[in-house]
Amino acid sequence: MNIELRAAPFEPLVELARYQSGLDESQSGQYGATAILIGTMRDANDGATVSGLTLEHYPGMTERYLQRSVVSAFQQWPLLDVLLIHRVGALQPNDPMVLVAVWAAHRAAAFAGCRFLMEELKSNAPFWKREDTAAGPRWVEHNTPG
Amino acid sequence: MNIELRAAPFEPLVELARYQSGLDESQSGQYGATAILIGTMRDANDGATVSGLTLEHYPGMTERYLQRSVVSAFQQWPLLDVLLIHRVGALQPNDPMVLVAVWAAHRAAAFAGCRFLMEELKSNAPFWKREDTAAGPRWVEHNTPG
Amino acid sequence: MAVQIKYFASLRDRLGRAGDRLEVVDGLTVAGVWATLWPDTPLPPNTLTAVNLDYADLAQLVADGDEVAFFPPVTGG
Amino acid sequence: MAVQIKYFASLRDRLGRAGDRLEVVDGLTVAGVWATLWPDTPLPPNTLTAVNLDYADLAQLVADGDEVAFFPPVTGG
Repeated sequence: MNIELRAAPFEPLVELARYQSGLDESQSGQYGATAILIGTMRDANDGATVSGLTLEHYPGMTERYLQRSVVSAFQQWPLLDVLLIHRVGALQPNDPMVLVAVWAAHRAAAFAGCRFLMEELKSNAPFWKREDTAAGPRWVEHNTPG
Repeated sequence: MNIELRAAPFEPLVELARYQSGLDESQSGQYGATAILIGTMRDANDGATVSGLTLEHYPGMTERYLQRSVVSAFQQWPLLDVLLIHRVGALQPNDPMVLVAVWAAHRAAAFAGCRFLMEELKSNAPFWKREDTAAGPRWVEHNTPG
Repeated sequence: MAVQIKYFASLRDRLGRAGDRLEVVDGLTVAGVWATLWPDTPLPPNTLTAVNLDYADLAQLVADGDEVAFFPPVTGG
Repeated sequence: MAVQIKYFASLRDRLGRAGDRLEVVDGLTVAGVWATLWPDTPLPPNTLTAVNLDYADLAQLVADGDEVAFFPPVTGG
């Protein structure tokens, strides 16, 4: 299991390959399903062009909240492993923002765990987006529904 | 959009990276969410050790069914792109079996499209698994629930 | 007037062959194709059927040149 | 007896600072912390509150050394 906040750009597929190569050998042959969600910065939101985005978090609380969310996911579903990476700081359009990968024996648990963690990230973990638009910076007031 | 049956082993993360690098440039900045499900061959099923697996399909009908499923997904949700690769032939434990990747502006559509396509693959597309066990080969009679 | 018949997976193994060819008459259904070919073998429960690469039900009429398939529940993905 | 207070995102911008320090008395709640610091500014609707890095409600009592945070609805992911 790995949970990380990243202050610099990252490549989700590279991170996945690296993490996958280090998966628990003793569970080899049990990984039947991997559910992955990659969130990427879009260049438009709420009717405006967005040229950049800053992700603020609450150092200490954000890490703690994500850790608890992952523990909760393991309690709710039979998961084998979780990788969660979330950007903080300044992003540009098309930059990866979040990666959630969940390994399980079967797809139902993998999907459910991945969705749960995404909803936790979106709705409860302390992150805030500030967008740069032609009219200046603005705080994002609400998320899209899951 | 790409739908493929593969007779030889494939690397889902490599395929994803390759496909992603060729995504429609005109939609750059719109890809907010990518939902991915990777199915991998497990080394045990229904209480027996499984040393190998053969995936049979119905040439012609399987491709046609998958094509229609993807069209149906595009009709049901606002999707931007889909990559679907399914193995056929002989597999060994830990071999990737299926990759479904769905690009959309928002995670709800990406997740929903990916789940739908997985359920189509599992429940309706003409594929059949024959497992090699210590007691000899056996046809898989039912799938795990989604 | 003839149709091609295909069997897949465990059903093919059970029947001992991958297909058949059948001269058919007007008004024959998918169920009728099976009954003609396998008069002593009831169609196994849950068998799926397709005509010309699309799922079809047992009551569907078959026509000259059709491809009719019988196969067990699918287990892909 | 004192607590540290933190503000985040749009709330910090609106208040013009990232935090405060407040000497507190026994029985003070999270709501009381805000009312003491910002007597003329009602807590904005939907503001979230945390004590010592966990979500807390407005009625929670604060104690010496606590870190109390006020912030707008979250928009991560």
